[in-house]
Amino acid sequence: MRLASAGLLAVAAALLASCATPQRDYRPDALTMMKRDFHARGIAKMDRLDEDNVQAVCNKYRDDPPQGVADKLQKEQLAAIKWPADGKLLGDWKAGERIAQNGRGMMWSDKSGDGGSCYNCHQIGPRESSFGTIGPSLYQFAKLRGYGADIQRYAYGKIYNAKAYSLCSQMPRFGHVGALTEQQMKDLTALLMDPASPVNQ
Amino acid sequence: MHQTRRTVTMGLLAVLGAALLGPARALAAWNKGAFEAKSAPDAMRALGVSNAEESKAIEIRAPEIAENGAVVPIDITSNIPSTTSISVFIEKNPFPYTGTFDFSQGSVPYVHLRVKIGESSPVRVVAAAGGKYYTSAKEVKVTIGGCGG
Amino acid sequence: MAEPMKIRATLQGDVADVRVLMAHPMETGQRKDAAGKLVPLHFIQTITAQLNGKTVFSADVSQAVSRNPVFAFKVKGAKAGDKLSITWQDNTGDKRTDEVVIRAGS
Amino acid sequence: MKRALVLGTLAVACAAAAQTPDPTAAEFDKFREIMEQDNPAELFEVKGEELWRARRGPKNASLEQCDLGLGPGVVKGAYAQMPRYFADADRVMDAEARIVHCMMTLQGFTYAELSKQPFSSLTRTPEPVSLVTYVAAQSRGMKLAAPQNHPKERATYETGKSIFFYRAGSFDFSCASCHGVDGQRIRTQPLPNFTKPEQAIRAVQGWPGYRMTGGVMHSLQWRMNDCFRQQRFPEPGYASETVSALLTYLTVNANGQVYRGPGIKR
Repeated sequence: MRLASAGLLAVAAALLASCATPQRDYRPDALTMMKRDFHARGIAKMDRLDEDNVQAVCNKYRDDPPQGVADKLQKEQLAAIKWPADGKLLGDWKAGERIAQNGRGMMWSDKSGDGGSCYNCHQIGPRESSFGTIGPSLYQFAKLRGYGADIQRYAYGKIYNAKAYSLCSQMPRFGHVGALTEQQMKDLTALLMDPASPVNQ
Repeated sequence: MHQTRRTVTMGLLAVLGAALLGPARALAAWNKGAFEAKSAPDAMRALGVSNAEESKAIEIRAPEIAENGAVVPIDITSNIPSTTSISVFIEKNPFPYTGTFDFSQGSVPYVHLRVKIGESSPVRVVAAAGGKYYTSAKEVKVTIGGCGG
Repeated sequence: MAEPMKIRATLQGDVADVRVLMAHPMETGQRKDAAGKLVPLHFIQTITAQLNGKTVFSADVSQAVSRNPVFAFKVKGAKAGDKLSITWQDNTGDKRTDEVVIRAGS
Repeated sequence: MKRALVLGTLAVACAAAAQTPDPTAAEFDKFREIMEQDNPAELFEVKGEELWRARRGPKNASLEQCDLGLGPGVVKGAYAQMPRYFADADRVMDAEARIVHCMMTLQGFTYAELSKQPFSSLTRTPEPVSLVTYVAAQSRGMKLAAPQNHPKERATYETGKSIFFYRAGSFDFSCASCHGVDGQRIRTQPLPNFTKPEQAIRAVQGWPGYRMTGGVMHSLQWRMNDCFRQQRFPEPGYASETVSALLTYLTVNANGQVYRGPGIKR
């Protein structure tokens, strides 16, 4: 009798404990562990483990930050975009296609930024059937949205810094982190925007 | 007793048969000329294959789209009576002739193999049976894959 | 040095279903190593299978066969307990023979 | 009657088609089975077993006294019950981390030697890779049951989960960027959602795996390393707690599902 009730109490206590303990945040443990266990290799230095202000907010809110927080940061990211000094946003779509196909860049096995990895996540040109689906289809990008200056600017800006438009987007900030050069981003913009690009056929 | 004798006789017949059909291919040297040919027709010429007749009796089982061109599985069965060998040509490979499988000395005309295919290509099979050649082909597409796995 | 093959030979009626895995790099002569040097051609050229010492299947193959080759074929007139051996030889003259006992089918 | 049958068959066929909207993936699956039937991974299983029994290292000992969590020398079923907490190391270890630990403690190898080139190349398969292939094969057909009894096992799961969702690096990627949503793919490669139990099995299934690309044997240690590479992170230490923690999160999510043994990967 006594034993049984002691057992019950123990169970109740355990239940209480599990309910009452607020979900502990293990992110600090994770970061401590990673900083101890990782090492720099090639171009991938240890500072890559540190969150910047955008990553910190997205991590904290699991990619769903409060509107106000997101708006403020998005504005900052947008303001930091360096637009081409010559005012031209369109390069060579053929070069853009090559950059879109190239999945290399910024890995410890790479020397620098290199490709845009675009086909990893997006459908783009009609002739490449091996495309990913993490991002939306970009096939007929300008044909559907228009060829105007505002759309050009959006395309270039999105490639430069996707977080300026959607704070916790899964798309990298190619210009912001220096993974692609201005010319490469112009070429990619042309791939999406040039009326002669197969994307718009 | 009966059984043994029959086996011996059949064995003898097989040997005789092989001798009659010309030199057993297994004894021939690895055909360097055919293996180094840069096109399937050239390779076939080097092998002495001519007038191959299209045949539905050769079954080729291979993926329509290969997950990885480095390892493409192929199953080949010849339903042509008295098939003695099967040769495989991956037409778009730099050296199309991939191999010959000889069944004449005691195996069923079936083989499973895995091959490298550099780009989308027909896989052509030539079966030798009764001194004649039969052929069939199947297209295998090779695509760029993902990064994971 | 050649490493052992893994051979399975299972009876289905009087036909032995033979499946073999071979450890071999099957170098095409077109691949570059880490230092950018071409790795020389190195591949299996001939394969023979013997049932109780008598050749029953043979093949000549090229470097287009995948690395660590896999083959399957069917040998006629086999019994449980028969010995099946497989030999390969490559273009460098290296060779390897392994043998299994044919198992009754399930 | 016959017509009903035909209609029934059609209905089934359509249902199947609806479930696999991607014909490419269906084609891959069909031939994946054929590939699994004769898997060169078996060559490494055999080599791993030889290595397990051989007296090696400065201490000239075999690994037959290695405790994989079910007692010294018990290999059967051990892989399906890892990662787990090991008191002698006071940490949670995945199978390969444990094998490395045994090679150090029983055979006298050093971590520096074992971690120098820990992953397979075209010309070399490291011994722990063959060993873990052998060990994994001894859990073929068993249900995954990575334990969550010890407090450190539970804490390690939570830490692993946090690592899984941690976005950082040049491209702002976390593991979840690719593996946190249903039904996506990179190029033609389907991306399982590892946060869901029925898909988490795909993090474990088929590993260690014979990789068709390059024709080499790779373990989960390699897989995690290569994910971090593509995540644009710096490199995690071989057999480190970070890797074990991530594997704990993935394996526990897949607990209860049947492990089919070493596999074959694209």
